[in-house]
Amino acid sequence: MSDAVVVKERRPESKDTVTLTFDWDVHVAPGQFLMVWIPGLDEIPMSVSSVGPEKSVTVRKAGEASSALQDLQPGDRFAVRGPYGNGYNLNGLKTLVVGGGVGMAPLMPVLRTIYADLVIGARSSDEILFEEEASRYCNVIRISTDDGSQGFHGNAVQLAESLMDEGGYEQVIACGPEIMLYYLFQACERRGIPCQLSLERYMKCAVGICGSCMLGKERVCVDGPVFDSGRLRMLPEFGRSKRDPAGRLIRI
Amino acid sequence: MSDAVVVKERRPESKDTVTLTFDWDVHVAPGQFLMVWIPGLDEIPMSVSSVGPEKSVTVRKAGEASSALQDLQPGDRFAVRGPYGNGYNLNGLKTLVVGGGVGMAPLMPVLRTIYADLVIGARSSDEILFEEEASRYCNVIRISTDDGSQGFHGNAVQLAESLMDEGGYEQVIACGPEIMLYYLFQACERRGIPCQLSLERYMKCAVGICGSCMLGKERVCVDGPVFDSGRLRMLPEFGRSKRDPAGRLIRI
Amino acid sequence: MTDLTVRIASIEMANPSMLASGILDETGESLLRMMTAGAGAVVTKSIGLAAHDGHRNPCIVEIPTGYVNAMGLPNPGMEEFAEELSSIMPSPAPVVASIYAASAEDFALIAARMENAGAAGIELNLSCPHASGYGMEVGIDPASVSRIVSAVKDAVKVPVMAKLTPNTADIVSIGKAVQDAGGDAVVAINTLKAMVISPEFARPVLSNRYGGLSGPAIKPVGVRAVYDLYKSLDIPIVGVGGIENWRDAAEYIMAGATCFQVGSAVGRVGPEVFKDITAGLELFMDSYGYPDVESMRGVAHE
Amino acid sequence: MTDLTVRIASIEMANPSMLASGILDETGESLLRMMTAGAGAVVTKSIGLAAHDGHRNPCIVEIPTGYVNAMGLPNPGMEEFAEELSSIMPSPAPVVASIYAASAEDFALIAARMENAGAAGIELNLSCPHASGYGMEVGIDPASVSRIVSAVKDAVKVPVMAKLTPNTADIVSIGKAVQDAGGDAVVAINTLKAMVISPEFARPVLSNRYGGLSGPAIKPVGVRAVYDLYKSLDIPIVGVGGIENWRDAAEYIMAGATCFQVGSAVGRVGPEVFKDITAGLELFMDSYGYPDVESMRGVAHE
Ligand SMILES: Cc1cc2nc3c(=O)[nH]c(=O)nc-3n(C[C@H](O)[C@H](O)[C@H](O)COP(=O)(O)OP(=O)(O)OC[C@H]3O[C@@H](n4cnc5c(N)ncnc54)[C@H](O)[C@@H]3O)c2cc1C
Ligand SMILES: Cc1cc2nc3c(=O)[nH]c(=O)nc-3n(C[C@H](O)[C@H](O)[C@H](O)COP(=O)(O)OP(=O)(O)OC[C@H]3O[C@@H](n4cnc5c(N)ncnc54)[C@H](O)[C@@H]3O)c2cc1C
Ligand SMILES: Cc1cc2nc3c(=O)[nH]c(=O)nc-3n(C[C@H](O)[C@H](O)[C@H](O)COP(=O)(O)O)c2cc1C
Ligand SMILES: Cc1cc2nc3c(=O)[nH]c(=O)nc-3n(C[C@H](O)[C@H](O)[C@H](O)COP(=O)(O)O)c2cc1C
Ligand code: FES
Ligand code: FES
Repeated sequence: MSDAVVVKERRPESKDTVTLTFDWDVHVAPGQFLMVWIPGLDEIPMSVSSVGPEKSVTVRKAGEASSALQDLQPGDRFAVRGPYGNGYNLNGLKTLVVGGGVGMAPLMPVLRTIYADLVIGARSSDEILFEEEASRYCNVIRISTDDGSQGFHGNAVQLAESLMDEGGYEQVIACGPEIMLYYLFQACERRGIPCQLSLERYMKCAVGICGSCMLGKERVCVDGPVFDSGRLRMLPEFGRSKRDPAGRLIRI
Repeated sequence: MSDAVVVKERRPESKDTVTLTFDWDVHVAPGQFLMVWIPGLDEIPMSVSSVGPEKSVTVRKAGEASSALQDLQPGDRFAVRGPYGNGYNLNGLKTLVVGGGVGMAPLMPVLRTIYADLVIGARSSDEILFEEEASRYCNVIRISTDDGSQGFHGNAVQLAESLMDEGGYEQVIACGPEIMLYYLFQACERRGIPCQLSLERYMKCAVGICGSCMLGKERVCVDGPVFDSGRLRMLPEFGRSKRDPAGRLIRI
Repeated sequence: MTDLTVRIASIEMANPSMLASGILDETGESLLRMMTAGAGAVVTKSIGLAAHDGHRNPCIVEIPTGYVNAMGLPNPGMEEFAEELSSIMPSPAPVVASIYAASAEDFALIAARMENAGAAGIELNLSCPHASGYGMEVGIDPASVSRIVSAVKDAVKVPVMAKLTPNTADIVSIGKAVQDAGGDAVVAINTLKAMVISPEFARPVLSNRYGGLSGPAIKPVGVRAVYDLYKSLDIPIVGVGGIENWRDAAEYIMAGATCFQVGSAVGRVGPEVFKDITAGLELFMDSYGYPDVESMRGVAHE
Repeated sequence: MTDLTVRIASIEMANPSMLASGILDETGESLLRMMTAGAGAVVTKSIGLAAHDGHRNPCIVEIPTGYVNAMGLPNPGMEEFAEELSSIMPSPAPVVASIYAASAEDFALIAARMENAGAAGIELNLSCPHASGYGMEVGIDPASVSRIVSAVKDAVKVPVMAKLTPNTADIVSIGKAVQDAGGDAVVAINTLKAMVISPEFARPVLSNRYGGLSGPAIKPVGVRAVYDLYKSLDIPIVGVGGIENWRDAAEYIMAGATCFQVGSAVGRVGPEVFKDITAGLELFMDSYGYPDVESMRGVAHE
């Protein structure tokens, strides 16, 4: 059953994204996620953006539940269960981290743990997440915006490719929209660089029984959400199709 | 649920008593007991007479279930659950151990653990239990038989009293028929010597919920079976009355 | 100050926890001990006309999720138990006498004897699923239930509550039968029909083969039963099944229970479970702004 | 050599473990994965006429004794699922299609489509306790059950099994209705009616409020149901409810099950549970002298 937690701090991160912090005394590994219950409304998956004794989720307004979650104020209660999923495998390899949009959320605990260079991708300068905090951990931070309002004018994959071609990276760790991750994966494959990508699918149970989150033969909730290159190669659905809540196949 | 165990060795101890050994990898403290299931027949409480990795029960023929248990041969199976109860509190006090009949069973693990002098009571010489093994642990062993066929002619309490008057004992640890324990308790009280006595009541659940084993306000299965002088003083039923399986009061 | 007192019909309790029937309640002294342990009221073992040994051992199986038992209604019989009861009167907390019988007349007879011996209420065990000829057969038939409740109501002045079995497709219609026959409260739930088999011995473990499941396993079933009953009944509901801590108790109260009973947890946790639950509830009510138990009752329906 | 193969009606299984309906069985690839994990057969998610999202989240609650779920029968609908099924035919292990519908005619229609897509058998979900208008209401009424079984038997050649709800006072009479209507097997049990309430939020956790209890909590209830059915039926029984290890499976087989299904344990233990159970059973059968599963079936009745 979910644990009730209390919003400690509500921190707007960008025009559509808010971080909520709360005390919750459960061990969480970087890359794991929670099921967040907004009573009366919905229960939705959210990555953990701080994994210390004080936890946080960083929520982008996507629809009804994420908006309601964003609107919670300090002192308000919501409920969480988990943590779920495998998380990133953090090792000593020279790493490039690539975060697209709110995909930065599960990457923050990674950046706080290992040394890495970072690409942050956003649509526009007012949607760039965590640049300031990340600058405390990373020597190299590069920004890309689709509209060119800040940093590299283009997408995060193009920027990451140019870094990869210079940097001698031994792995890429990333999270973001699936289409970005798909091209990033192709870019890594071409260069023979292994990657770990955190994916999303529609989640109901999060404990690996309902089958809602299937990606090929993998359960994103338990076998993922992080997949490495070896497993991604076996997943022809990746970047191509997903399932709706009824289990119908839809093109991405 | 009970664990199935296999009889390793079947050792007759006296004309009506048999020890069965079996491997069972569960920690048992001296004085604790098991519920022993003889499938198709009954489930009865039995003290553990060896508490090492190899366990044993020492069974006196009392009726149908104990007879059937005695008749098991090496390789036969029965089942046990537990251990239950509190066991003896083993400390550094100078101790006199008093065992009446099959009451010797829970005392053997005590004698293997602490230094103590010992009184073994039996009706007749052919019912004396564990004399040989005990002689390996105890400097002083005295025997009483009701019929005088061996050792002191009289009961164990009389013999224990004479030892207490010589020996400077700081505590008495005992198990045996309730009537013996009752008089032993009186003898200890007169001399101001604390005692720990293991009692019996009709047991059904052994987990402290059914109320079958009540002795005053105490559950013999969980709060006992070992009671010290302080608690015995609060139990006017001790030595006087017990309950039948229907919960009716019967005089002892 | 949080007020933990509750009233179920005319029975006043210092706190909403009750000892469930069949648990350490066959002797006067064990009932007193449960009051000292913190039970706001106690229910006796189910008492019949005559003494009864119950089923042979094994009559209980411990499993990770609770117990499966087939005690078989052991009891010393109405007369001997009435003496036991009188001996502790006046008692520090109310005693509800649980009774069982094979006919409405016998139910009435035993109830009257228990009232006379000091019982503050009567609980009808209509639901024991493992005593053949008694219990289940009666407890799933609204007409029989109605007959028994009426007969007992005519025989005693103290409140009469009927304990319901969950082993039915429609517990609400049984609850309604109790209410329509003048019953003062319903108690839900008794144990679920169950069995444990030993693979090694290729047989059911209980001597009676069949048993009843209790403990944490059945809590979500009990909560739902109380929720359903609360939607349809006007008489109070006593919640029981798998309660081990204050959260479990709060679930039952929010589902609609006026008070609750604790059975298996007396073994699994210990008699201190009564004080633990009450203390936890008080803290919770304090910080979530429930001044009394009543204000928490049924709130999950809103 | 211990022989683990079993036959349920005409369905041949390499071992007696089956994936239960609703568990990782909505897509072809997940069904294949469960076969690779060691399931002797798999049952699909319950499929209806049209696509259905199911209930909103939360639709599952994890509790220490199992799960309480109200998925609400999500499924991509008969046509889309039939394609999914065809895409894995011929499959390395038999696929039984679970279906639900609001009328006997629709049951027959969906069954025929599933047979056509390659299903080796049909499982009728008569028992889902939390989809209003479907399930429970039908599954506790012998006449409706009989009508549905007959209609589906007329529509397909593959074996038809009916999955029974435990939320009834008399599961045996439903089992008999299935048998008398020509059903090839019964499957017992589906989940128990349940509810979980959050004290902090003073409301049921599931968006649907009501849910069904599965996992270890219900094992003793399932074993007893199978034991009772075995006493009265001649058709085979598939046991399901709380099976997590070989001992649990052995209990069901000794109670009378021909084979068994595993649901919640796929989450609580992992997909490797199929191989673990089968390996454990084989060891046990070896040392206790059961040459095949058949020789172990129903032995707890002797
Ligand atoms: C493992 C994982 C981690 C995530 N981490 C974050 C995070 O850290 N921050 C963040 O802002 N978002 C995160 N998301 C996405 C987030 O769950 C959705 O944005 C949210 O569910 C939208 O709900 P809604 O009611 O606001 O929008 P809706 O209007 O209901 O839907 C908007 C989109 O969200 C998707 N969605 C809705 N419910 C679910 C669900 N139960 N499971 C998966 N997708 C759903 C819909 O399919 C749709 O694409 C994560 C998703 C997954 C699977
Ligand atoms: C804590 C405890 C430890 C014991 N340890 C030993 C021991 O180590 N060795 C030993 O030989 N005996 C021991 N006993 C006694 C033993 O349990 C009984 O002798 C046995 O139950 C008799 O069963 P039966 O069917 O052979 O006899 P029955 O003919 O059924 O009864 C004979 C006597 O045993 C009593 N008895 C029967 N069933 C039970 C029961 N379930 N609980 C308590 N008493 C019962 C009867 O009341 C009667 O007094 C112990 C008893 C208890 C309570
Ligand atoms: C050992 C035992 C004996 C019981 N005896 C009775 C009884 O005599 N009468 C009765 O109405 N219920 C009896 N019950 C049922 C309990 O009162 C209670 O309804 C059930 O155990 C569920 O509550 P729990 O989960 O808190 O134990 C008994 C239960 C147990 C475990
Ligand atoms: C998440 C989940 C979904 C389920 N969906 C279905 C279903 O669609 N159809 C069905 O007949 N049973 C369904 N069930 C019930 C299971 O098939 C099974 O009968 C029940 O869970 C008991 O088995 P278990 O304890 O091994 O889980 C579902 C159970 C769970 C936990
Ligand atoms: S969300 Fe249910 S299996 Fe992943
Ligand atoms: S034997 Fe049941 S309480 Fe002691």
